[in-house]
Amino acid sequence: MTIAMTRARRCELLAAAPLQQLLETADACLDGQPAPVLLSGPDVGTVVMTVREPVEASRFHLGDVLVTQSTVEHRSIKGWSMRMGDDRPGALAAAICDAEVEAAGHHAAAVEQLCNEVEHGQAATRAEEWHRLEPTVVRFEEMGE
Amino acid sequence: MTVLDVLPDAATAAVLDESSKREVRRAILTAIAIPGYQVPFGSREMPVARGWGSGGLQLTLAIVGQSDIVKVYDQGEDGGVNAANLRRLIRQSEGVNTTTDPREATVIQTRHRVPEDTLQSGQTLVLQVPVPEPLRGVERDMHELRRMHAEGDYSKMWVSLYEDLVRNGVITKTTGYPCLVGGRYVVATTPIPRWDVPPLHQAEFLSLFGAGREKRIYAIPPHTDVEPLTFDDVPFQVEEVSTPCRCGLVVPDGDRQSYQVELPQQDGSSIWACSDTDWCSRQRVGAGLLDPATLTETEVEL
Amino acid sequence: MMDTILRGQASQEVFDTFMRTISEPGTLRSLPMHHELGAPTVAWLALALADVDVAIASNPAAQPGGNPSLSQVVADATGATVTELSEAWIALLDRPTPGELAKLPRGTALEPELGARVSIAVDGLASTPRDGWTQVELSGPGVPGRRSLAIEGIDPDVVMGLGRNSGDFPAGLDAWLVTPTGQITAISRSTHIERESN
Amino acid sequence: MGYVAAKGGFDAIRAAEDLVANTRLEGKSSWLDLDQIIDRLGYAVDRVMGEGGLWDETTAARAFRQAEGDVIESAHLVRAHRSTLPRFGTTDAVDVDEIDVMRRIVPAFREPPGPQLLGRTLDYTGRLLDTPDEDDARRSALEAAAARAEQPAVDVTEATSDVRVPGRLLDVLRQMDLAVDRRSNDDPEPADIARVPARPGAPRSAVLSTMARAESGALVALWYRNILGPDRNLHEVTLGEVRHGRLPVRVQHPLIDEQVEIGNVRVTEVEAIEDLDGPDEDRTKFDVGYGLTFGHNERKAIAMANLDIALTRADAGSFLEQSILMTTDGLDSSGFLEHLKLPHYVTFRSMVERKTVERKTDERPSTEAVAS
Repeated sequence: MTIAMTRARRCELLAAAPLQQLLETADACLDGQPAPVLLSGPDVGTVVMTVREPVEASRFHLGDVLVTQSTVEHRSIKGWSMRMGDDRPGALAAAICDAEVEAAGHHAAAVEQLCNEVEHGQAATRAEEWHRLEPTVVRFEEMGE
Repeated sequence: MTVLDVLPDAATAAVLDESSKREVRRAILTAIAIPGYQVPFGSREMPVARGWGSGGLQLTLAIVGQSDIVKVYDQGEDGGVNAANLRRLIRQSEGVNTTTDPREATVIQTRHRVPEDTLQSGQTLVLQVPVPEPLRGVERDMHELRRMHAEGDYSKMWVSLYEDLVRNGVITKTTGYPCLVGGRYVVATTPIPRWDVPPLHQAEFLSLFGAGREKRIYAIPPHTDVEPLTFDDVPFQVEEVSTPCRCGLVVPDGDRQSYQVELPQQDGSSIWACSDTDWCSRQRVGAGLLDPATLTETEVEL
Repeated sequence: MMDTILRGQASQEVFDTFMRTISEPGTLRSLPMHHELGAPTVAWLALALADVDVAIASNPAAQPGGNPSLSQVVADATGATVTELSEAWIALLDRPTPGELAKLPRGTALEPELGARVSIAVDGLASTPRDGWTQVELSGPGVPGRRSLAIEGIDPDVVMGLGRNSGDFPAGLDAWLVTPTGQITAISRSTHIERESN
Repeated sequence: MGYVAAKGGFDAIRAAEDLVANTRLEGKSSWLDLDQIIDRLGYAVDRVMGEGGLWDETTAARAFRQAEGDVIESAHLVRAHRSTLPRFGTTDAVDVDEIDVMRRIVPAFREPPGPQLLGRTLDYTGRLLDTPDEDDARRSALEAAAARAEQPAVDVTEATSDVRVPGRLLDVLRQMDLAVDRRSNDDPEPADIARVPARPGAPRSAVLSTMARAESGALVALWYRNILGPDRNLHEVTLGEVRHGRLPVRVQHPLIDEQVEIGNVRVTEVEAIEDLDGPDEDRTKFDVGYGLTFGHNERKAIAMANLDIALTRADAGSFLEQSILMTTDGLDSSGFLEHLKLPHYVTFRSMVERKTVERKTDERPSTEAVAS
C-alpha cells in the first residue's frame, strides 16, 4: 500500500535513497522500455549554499555544495533529480524513477514503496540519533529560593 | 538494460571551464581599454598554488586557441621547473603546441623576464605578477590606494623616489620598477628587471599582467607609452651589464648586451650567464659553438 | 534555426578578434565568419563574452524581427540577464542615437570596469576616406601616431561620443563597430577622436 | 656545472612527482579508505570542507589522503577541483533558524529556552593520550556496538522539534530589549566572492563568505591579535549560541515550481555578544556577531563571530576589514609564502646590482663629505 506524495517530496526521498536500492528500482523501470533520453547530465557540479543569518536577517553564501543533476525523458515524460555528492548513477536512476511515477508506469508503486522506506528510515535514524544525544542534555538542579 | 548501461562516460574536466574563461576575457578587454588599470576579477583556484603563476596561467588559458604556439619560461629559462610544469598544464588542458623560441610563439607566458628578442605585432606577452600594486611600498590602506589610482595622485610615490635618491645617491628600486602607462596609471612592471622595461615602451606586442592571488589583471596595449618614473635630471638606469655571458659572446649587432645572471663559484669568484637561455643558445649556435640539434625541445608527455 | 551558442574554439576565435581590435583601436579586422551563427554580427560580442553573471541590453533598432528581441536571443544562448540600457554590462546597438548612448553606464574613476561594452552595427568600415562616410582620426594607446577611420551608417555625434568623450576617463565606454559581413574595429575609452571633414 | 639545461627541470619535476606518488603507494601499511578517513578523521575532513569552501565529505577525504594530511594542501585540491565543475545555481536561501542541532550550548545563560545539549564534544574529555592495546580496543568497541544493536527499537516520536530546533538566544535578547536590532527589510543580493573579489568596502555578506572559508588558524590568530595584540578591536565578548547541526539544502525543481530538499550539510554556528561602550553606541544594549562554517569547527566559528561584531564596531580607517578580507585565506597566504621557494635569481641579480651601484656612489667624494 503506498501513500500518495507530492512530486517534490518524492524527489527529496529519491535524493536520499540508498544507491543500491535506487539502481535496482530504476533498472526495473527500464525493463522492456526504450532507452531513456538523457536531456541533460547526469553532470557533477555545484550549487551555492545561501543562508539567511539572524543578526541583520541578510543573506550570504556559505560555500558550494557538490551535487549531481540529471534530467531524462522516460516513458515520454521528463524526470529530474539532484543528489548530493558525485553520484552520476544515482542521479540518473532517481530521474528515471521520477519519470516512472509521473508517467504512471508499471513500476510507479515500486518507486513509491522505495520512497516510503526511505522516509521511515530517515525518521528511525533521526530518532536513534536523539536517543544517543539526549543523555548529553545538561539537567539543572532546581535553584534554591 | 540497466541504469549503468545507459550512463554515459563522465566528461573530462578542463582546468578552466568556458564560463570561467569568459570572465577572464571580459576582464582582459577592460584592462586593455584602460591601460595600466588593475581590473578585479574572480580569480579561480588553479592546480598550481597562488603565487606560482596562477594569474598568468588563467590569462593564457583564457586567450589561447588551437592555432596558438605557447612559450612558458621562468627567469629567462624554459627548463625552469615551474615553467616546465605550467607549460605541461597548458598543453594538456588546451591541446596547444609549445616552443622555446619566442620568435615562433604567439603567446609567451613569463615570470620575471621579457625575451631578449624583439617581439612582433600579434604576439602576446603574459606576465605572472606576484604583487600588482605598485604603491604598496608607500601606502598599505586599500581604500587610500584606490583613491590614489582613481585620482592619478602619485605624489607619495614621487616623494619616496626623491627620498631614495637623496639618501642613497641613486634610485635603488630594483625590479618591478614603477612606470607610468599611457600617461595615466602607475603600474608595477612585475618583478622584471629594469633591463626589461624599455622593450615595453611603444611595443609592437600586447602585454597582459595576471595576479591570481590578488585577483587583478592589467594590460599594456601595443603602441602605448611606458615611462619609468624618474626625475628629469636623473636618467632611468637599467642594470649594468659589464661582463659577457660565459659563452664568451659579444652580441653581433652592437650595443645591447643580454641580461646576465651571476653564478657564484666555490672559490668566491663568479661567472656570468645570459638569463635568456633560448636566446643564448641561438647565439652560440650562430657562432658555431653549439650543435643546432640541441635547440630542439625534447620534452616528453607525462 | 541556426545555432546561436558560441563555445570552445569558436568562442576563443571570436574573442581573439575583439581583443585584437580593442588593443589597436581603429584597425580593421574580420570576425571569423566560418562559424555560422544564427544571430547578426552586432550580437557576437555578447555571444562570445556573456554568461549568467552578465546583464545585456539592446536598442529597439537592433531587433530585426522584433520578437524575440536580440537581447533575448543572446540571453537564451548564454544565460545572460536582459536589462535596460542604463544597467547594461554589454549593449547591442543598431543605429544608436546620442540619447541612447547617453543612457549607458560609464563607471567611475574608482570603478571604471563598470562602464559598458558596446557593440554598434554599422554599414561599412574603411581605413581611407569615403564619400559620405563619417571620417575620424584616432590617437592614444594602441595607435602609433594617428590612424584614419571611415564609418558608414552611423550618426557622427555618436562616434564623437565614444573614446575619451564617452566619459570622464578612466570612466567611459568601450565600443566595437561591426558591419553585417563581420568587418570590425574598436574605439576604446582611452582613444582620442578627431573628426575630419571629407 | 650548476646551470640547468633546458630539459633538466622537466625531468626533475617528473622524478619528484614519481617520488611523491610512489612513496605514497609503496607505504607498507594498509591503504586508507575514504570511509575510514570520513569516520575516523572527521575534524580534518570538516576543516578541509570549510577551508575548501565545498561541502562533500568524500571529496575532502580524497584530498586529505592525497595531501598526506596537510590541511591547506587538501583545501587547495578541493578548490582547484571545484574550479573545474559547472555551477548549477544557488540554493534557496535557508534560514539558519532551521538548524537541526546535534550540539547546542548557550554560555551566556544558565537555563536558556531550549536545551544545553553537549552533544559530541571533546571539551570535557580528559586530554590524556590513550594508549590501549590496539586489539583490545577494537574488540571492546565491537562489543559495545553489538550491545547497542540489541537494545529495543527507539520510539520515533521521542525527539520534539523545540528541542532539536531550539530558538536562538539573540531572539531572547531582543525580547529583553537588550540587543541592537540591525534587521532591515531591504534584502541585498549576497556578494559572490568567487566572482567578484572582496576588497575593503565590501558588503558584510562578502566578509561573512570570506571568513566562512578562511583558514582556521588565520582567523584564530587574527582574533587573538585583537584581544592581546596591537589591534584591540575586541574586549568583552560572551558567546550566545554555539551549535553544531544540520541545515537543509533546498533547490528549485526545474520542472515544477517547488522547492526540493536534496539533503543537508553539517555546520557550526556561533553568536557572539559584545558589550557596547563606544561613544556613539547605545550603552544600554549589546550587539551580536555571527559565525557559520561547514562542518564541526568551533574555534573557527567563534573567531568568525567575534571578528564579525568587531568589524561592525570598528572605527573607520581601522585595518580590521582589510585584514579579514585580504589576509585570512589559506590558499592566498600559503601560496604566496611557498612561492618564495621558486627561483628568484633574475630579480636577486637586479638587487645585487643596485648594491654595487650604491657602493660606487658612496665612494664619491661628495657622499663622503656628507657622511663625515
